[in-house]
Amino acid sequence: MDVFSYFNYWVVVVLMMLGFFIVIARGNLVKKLIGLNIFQTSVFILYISAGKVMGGAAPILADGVELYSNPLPHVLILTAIVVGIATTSVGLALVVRIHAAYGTVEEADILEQDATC
Amino acid sequence: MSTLWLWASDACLLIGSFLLLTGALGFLRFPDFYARIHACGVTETLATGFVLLGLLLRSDDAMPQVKLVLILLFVLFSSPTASHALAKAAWNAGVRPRDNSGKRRVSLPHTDP
Amino acid sequence: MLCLLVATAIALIAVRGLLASIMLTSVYGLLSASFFVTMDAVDVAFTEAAVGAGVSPLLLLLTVAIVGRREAASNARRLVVPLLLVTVTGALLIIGTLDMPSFGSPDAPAQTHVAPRYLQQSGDEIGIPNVVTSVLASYRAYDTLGEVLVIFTAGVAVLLALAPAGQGGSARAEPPAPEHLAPHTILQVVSKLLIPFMLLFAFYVQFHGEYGPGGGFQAGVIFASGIILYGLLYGLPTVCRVIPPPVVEVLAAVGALIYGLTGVLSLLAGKNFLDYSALAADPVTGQHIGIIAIELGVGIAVAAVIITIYYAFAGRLHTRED
Amino acid sequence: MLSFTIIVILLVMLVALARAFTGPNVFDRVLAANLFGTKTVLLIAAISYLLGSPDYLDIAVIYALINYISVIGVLRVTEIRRERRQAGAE
Repeated sequence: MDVFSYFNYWVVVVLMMLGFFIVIARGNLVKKLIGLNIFQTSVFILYISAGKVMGGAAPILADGVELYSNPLPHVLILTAIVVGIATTSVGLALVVRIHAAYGTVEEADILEQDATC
Repeated sequence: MSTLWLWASDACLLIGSFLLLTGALGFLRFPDFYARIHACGVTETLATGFVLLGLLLRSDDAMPQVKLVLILLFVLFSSPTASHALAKAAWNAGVRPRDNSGKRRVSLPHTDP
Repeated sequence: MLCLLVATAIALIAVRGLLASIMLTSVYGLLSASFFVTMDAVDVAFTEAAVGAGVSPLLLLLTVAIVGRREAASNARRLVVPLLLVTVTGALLIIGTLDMPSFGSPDAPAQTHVAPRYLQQSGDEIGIPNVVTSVLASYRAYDTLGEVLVIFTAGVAVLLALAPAGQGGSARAEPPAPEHLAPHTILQVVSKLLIPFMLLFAFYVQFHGEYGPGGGFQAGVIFASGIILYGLLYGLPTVCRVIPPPVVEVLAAVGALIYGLTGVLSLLAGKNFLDYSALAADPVTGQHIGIIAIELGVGIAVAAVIITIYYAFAGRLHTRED
Repeated sequence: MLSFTIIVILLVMLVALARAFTGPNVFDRVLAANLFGTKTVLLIAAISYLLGSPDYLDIAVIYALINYISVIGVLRVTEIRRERRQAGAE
């Protein structure tokens, strides 16, 4: 067993944790959404890494090619990317509304305003 | 594909790589923003051209060649445009070039409306 | 490549200020697209390219233009607990990865279940070279229908959230007042040259999706990017005149409907929902017709939803200006 | 030669990333992101030749076409902010 066989998974874990850290440690709501994006991308990378076959070609059938990478993760992630941007924009829309209502997008300020009224 | 084409392609890729490196060096070392934009913008178009030309000489299929030519055209259009837009944005935001001493701000004819 | 990705993510944590974060996010998107290319995932890289290069940074930019780019300094004491939490979770996950099959091995469970069937039989059953498209549009068509509906719902949600209050929700019925636009002659001319190519390329991607990388999702995003670029340079009122918001909203629904109706048609023809073999006498031809129809539906829906989202954000930006 | 070019491109990307991280003002970061975009076009084109599958060129075409949208977005944002500043000054 060599180290490189797990390298991709470890990168996924590190990225996931970095995104997670941004989400829980940063107060700015837009920044939180960016962290969420990183988290999401790490999941994409996990799926695509799992689908890769060493020496395989892209899953587009061609003559004379025997080994292909797994097309199933590609399908799942392809739609997930577009769904991801759609859901992110919902989040951003909510941030805009929060800004309109509270005048700030910092979590601490919002909680403070909630506590006072 | 003959060896001659491969040689030519290698030469183009080498020149392109060299230009890329000079551009990166300028981007890293130049003192102010407008100089850096210059380093990027000027070398970038030429380097892109050479690298794409090098790749072009490598292929013997028609479809990739057409696509490479398209890429080259689009980059030649969009890259200077992006530099222009960026310089304009920086000017709008009040970033001003410096003179040689690196301190005093140059007084340029003010083009703001 | 992956190390660069990690470096970008770390930079994202360290950097303060939202505009800088957005730029790093776009770098991150570019890097992950390159990574997908090296992993043979052409279609995924394609989607990431279309989304990450244009739409995603742009929506973030519009939001930041509305809410301001300042970011408060985070309290150092508050960082300890998250750091601890993240480290523990990360360590547990890394222990978990040790049980994973080693990277790229052809006999991992993921590679031996249904994938070989897709790869070996889709050529005969569906008859198109791009396996990703045939899995997306035919074998797993239910799944994709769900995704399209999620995107549609997201568009509706953005409209609900961003429609100005007190106007009954259809604020975009009246186009916003003409805004002052600084003259961008160079940008406008170059973009006028490039936008037709973008739209043309979107159609190429749409209809070439069975043979090469591409399909409705990517095409929709590229088409929307072209329209958004037009809107950025010529102003929201102009682009609203070209493609009125109500039309886009209807089109989003029409796209989802085309998808669903294709399924109903195959139901009426006596096969299962979304089983396109029923659409023509020859099953393979039926599959072709079905896939083209639903890819069209997906393309229309995605493009319309993204344009709608852009309209909503940009409209919000301009109503705040006065 | 092809792999040499790829290594050079990755190196340039690293430089751009360093600039995007340290860059004294926002526009340096935008410039770095833009440089990154052009380099990605080249990288993907070169990789497609290294792996011998011309399908990947489509992705490079996309980037060449729409990468500069975000820069124009930045331009518009700065303009809007300047307009607001002027409106506030009056």
